[in-house]
Amino acid sequence: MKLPPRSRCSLPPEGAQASLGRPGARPEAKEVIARRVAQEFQDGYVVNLGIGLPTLVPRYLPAGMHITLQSENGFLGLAPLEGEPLPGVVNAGGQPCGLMPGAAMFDSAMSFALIRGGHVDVTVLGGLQVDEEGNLANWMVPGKMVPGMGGAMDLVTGARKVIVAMEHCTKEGEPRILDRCTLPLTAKGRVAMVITELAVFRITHGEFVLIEHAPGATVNDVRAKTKARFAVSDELKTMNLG
Amino acid sequence: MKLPPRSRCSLPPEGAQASLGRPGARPEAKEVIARRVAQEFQDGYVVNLGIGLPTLVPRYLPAGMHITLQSENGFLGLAPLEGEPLPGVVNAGGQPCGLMPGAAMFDSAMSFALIRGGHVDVTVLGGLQVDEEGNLANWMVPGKMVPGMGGAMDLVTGARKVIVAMEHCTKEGEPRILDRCTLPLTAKGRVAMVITELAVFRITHGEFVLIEHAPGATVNDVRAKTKARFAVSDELKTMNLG
Amino acid sequence: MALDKQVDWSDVGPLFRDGISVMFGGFMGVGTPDGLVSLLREQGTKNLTLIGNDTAAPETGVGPLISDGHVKKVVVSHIGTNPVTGKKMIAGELDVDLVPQGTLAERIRCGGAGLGGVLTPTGVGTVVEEGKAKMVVDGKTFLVELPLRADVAILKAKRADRAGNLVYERAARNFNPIMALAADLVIAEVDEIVDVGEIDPDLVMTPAALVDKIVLARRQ
Amino acid sequence: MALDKQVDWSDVGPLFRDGISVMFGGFMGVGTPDGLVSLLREQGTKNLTLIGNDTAAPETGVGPLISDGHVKKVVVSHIGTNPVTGKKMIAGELDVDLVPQGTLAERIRCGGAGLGGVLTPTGVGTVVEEGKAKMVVDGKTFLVELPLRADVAILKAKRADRAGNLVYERAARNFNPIMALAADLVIAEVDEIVDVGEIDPDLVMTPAALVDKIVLARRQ
Repeated sequence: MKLPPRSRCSLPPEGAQASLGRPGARPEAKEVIARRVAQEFQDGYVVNLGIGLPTLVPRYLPAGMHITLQSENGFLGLAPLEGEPLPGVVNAGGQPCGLMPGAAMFDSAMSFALIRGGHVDVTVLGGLQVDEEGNLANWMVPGKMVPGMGGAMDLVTGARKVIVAMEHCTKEGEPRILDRCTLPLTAKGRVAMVITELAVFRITHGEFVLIEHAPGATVNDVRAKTKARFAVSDELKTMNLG
Repeated sequence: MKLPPRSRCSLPPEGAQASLGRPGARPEAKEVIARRVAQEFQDGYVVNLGIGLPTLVPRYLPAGMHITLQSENGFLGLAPLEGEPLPGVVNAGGQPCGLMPGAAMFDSAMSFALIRGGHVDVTVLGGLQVDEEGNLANWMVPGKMVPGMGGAMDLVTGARKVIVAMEHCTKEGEPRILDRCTLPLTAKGRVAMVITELAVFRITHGEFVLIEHAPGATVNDVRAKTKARFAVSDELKTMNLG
Repeated sequence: MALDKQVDWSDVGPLFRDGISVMFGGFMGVGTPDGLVSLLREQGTKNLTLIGNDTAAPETGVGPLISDGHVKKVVVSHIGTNPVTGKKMIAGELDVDLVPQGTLAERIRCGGAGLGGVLTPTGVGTVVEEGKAKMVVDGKTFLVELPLRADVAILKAKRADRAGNLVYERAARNFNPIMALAADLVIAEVDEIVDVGEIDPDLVMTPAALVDKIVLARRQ
Repeated sequence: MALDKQVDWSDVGPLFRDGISVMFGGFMGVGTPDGLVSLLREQGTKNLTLIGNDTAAPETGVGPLISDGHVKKVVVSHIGTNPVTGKKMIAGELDVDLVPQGTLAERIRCGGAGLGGVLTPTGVGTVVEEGKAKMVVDGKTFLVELPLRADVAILKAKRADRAGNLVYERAARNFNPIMALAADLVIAEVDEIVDVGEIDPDLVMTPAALVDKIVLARRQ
């Protein structure tokens, strides 16, 4: 099977929503976020990563920690491409990738049985907006961008833990963490954590709680850039990015 | 894998309903029925046969006609056992069997996707009772026998054509073709044909029509042993068993 | 992936507690993990709810568990081949929930796939519809059948790698793959354990991510 | 089984009529039968309804069919990688029905498995729920999603035997196996055709009984 000229596909399925609104992102912000997300992973986790920033996370895992990446197009055991592309070995963006030893391939019904059935421990996705009820909007901007939800709605609905990894504000400086999402939702009340370069929030029992802030930042700095009500954890910490 | 001592299982899953009430069956009646059922098959058909009488049908197929037998425990391409039993190669009764070249194995969800989804052209099952609305009862006798429906309800509901192959009367001489089934139904209005040693009925658009009778029998003979109202086809024929 | 999920038989026993629900692979005992069934017997586990295709025969598949009184309830499509099941049911010693085979497969799949239920035409107009919601779609009536899950699934496979990828043999596959999705703890008894990477990814029938423990079948 | 389902490319053309609905395997074009897509283009088939995961890119997968105006409607989970789809949608030249990917898979599976629908939590509280029935099961809300079928399914497999048993390669499997269940006519484009009996029954991914025609992919 000859591979189609996939390099011309500039935006892979989840790429559209994940990368939207973040063209001017400073590399440091992305790195900070990815490093902090990595701390949420545990040995043996099955993880689905949205395209863009979330795919940076594995490089910050501690040595010896093994996770299994699920790819919604139908397999477990996604790995970086090494050597020549192999027929049919592509990620959910259609780009050539590798397979871990012990990988397993399956069809789309099984792929989403895994996703919807709680067999994915964590999904990390980009967001356009998150609100204090744990709602996420990341799949369309009416009148501007209607890429389709792809697998995002199933992932956010079905993964055991949903982490939104995004820059704190839009490139225009507008808060993305709101009292109420204004964009069409991807799923209702499913976000467990929001990790930005400025702050880490946990959402439990419908309560939005600030648990960490960036080194050098204050709670007031976070408030100034956040349009959601949030509680401050008794154990508020500074993000450890070492 | 060592095969469990399956020879002690006297009644395979569909066996209970298929063989019930027919212990005194004359071998000729069974042969007549099986021969007549075979005439309903076409080259390339996918067929699921209930245990008992229906399994005799393939031996009466014309030379050169190929059908594929579906086995509800998870494969297409059931064949008679030749040589030693092979691990895991068993029919729906748990008995060792063979595989046709080109056989395909799958799980139970797929097996019933095929059955329920209309991918089985014909199913042939035994019956306890059939009524003039095309209802079939063949899975339990309250207070006497509750074997469970196994795959019978799905088969009768989902196969494209349902043929009931049974002796015309019970061993006590009671009609089995009734105006209304008195036993719990297997499925409602799904029987397309009833083939007995005495008569062949077709059920179309809710009409029960006698289309053939046994050589030497008359329509009145059929009426005497049938408790359902039926029309007589304009093209009434004598069963051709040559 | 790098985790080695093989455990000793002695590690498995403590995972079985009285009163648990157990999904078991197999069809007339073929594809049933005989060693795990024996273990449940040997350690005298009580009040089990068994979910699977059939109760096989008194000395086949899960039959011995029923004969010896370890089971309070079965959810199956067929009991006709095991007279002990019928006797215990009539004597009021065993609760029997009969489910059409295709519906049983779909309910287990729903339980494992995060689905709230499925609409099936099977059972409409029969006793199976009693107490169930119905829906009409395009003029056709369907029953709403609800998900099934279990505390533990016990599976039988031909081969596993150490991470838990499973390959089944012939018709011994049957209910095993869908049960791997639908239980909180999934234990597979296998005839052969190979190193990770020895099973071609295209040939894996149950992915390792679904399997918690693997145990090597005892030679019989 | 003994039927040889291999046909020539010239036999396939007449099977495609204007206005038909076509399910196509593939994910971003991987697993899409490029030869069958080209054939639909070459013979100028019009007013197609395409059902599949995505519209790939303008020159990949089913993209060219959209670019060249053969399509009146798509039912897909994603169009973001093909700007032509978006443009035609905005211009009112193309009807786009967006379905969450897991829901799309289940709807196709329902269509092929004789199920009247499925209850999924995906889309609850979003625009996806508009116009759909809801059911509450165990306190949780689900959408009732209905079956999808097509007139024709076009599949891509790595290998077939002459009877039509199919084997897919790696992630090129995706939607192909479930579409094989859900169309009135199923045509598979394959890289290799072998004799019946050469594929181990355990390794068959789509059974021959579901496949009507097989055609050998042209070397590119």
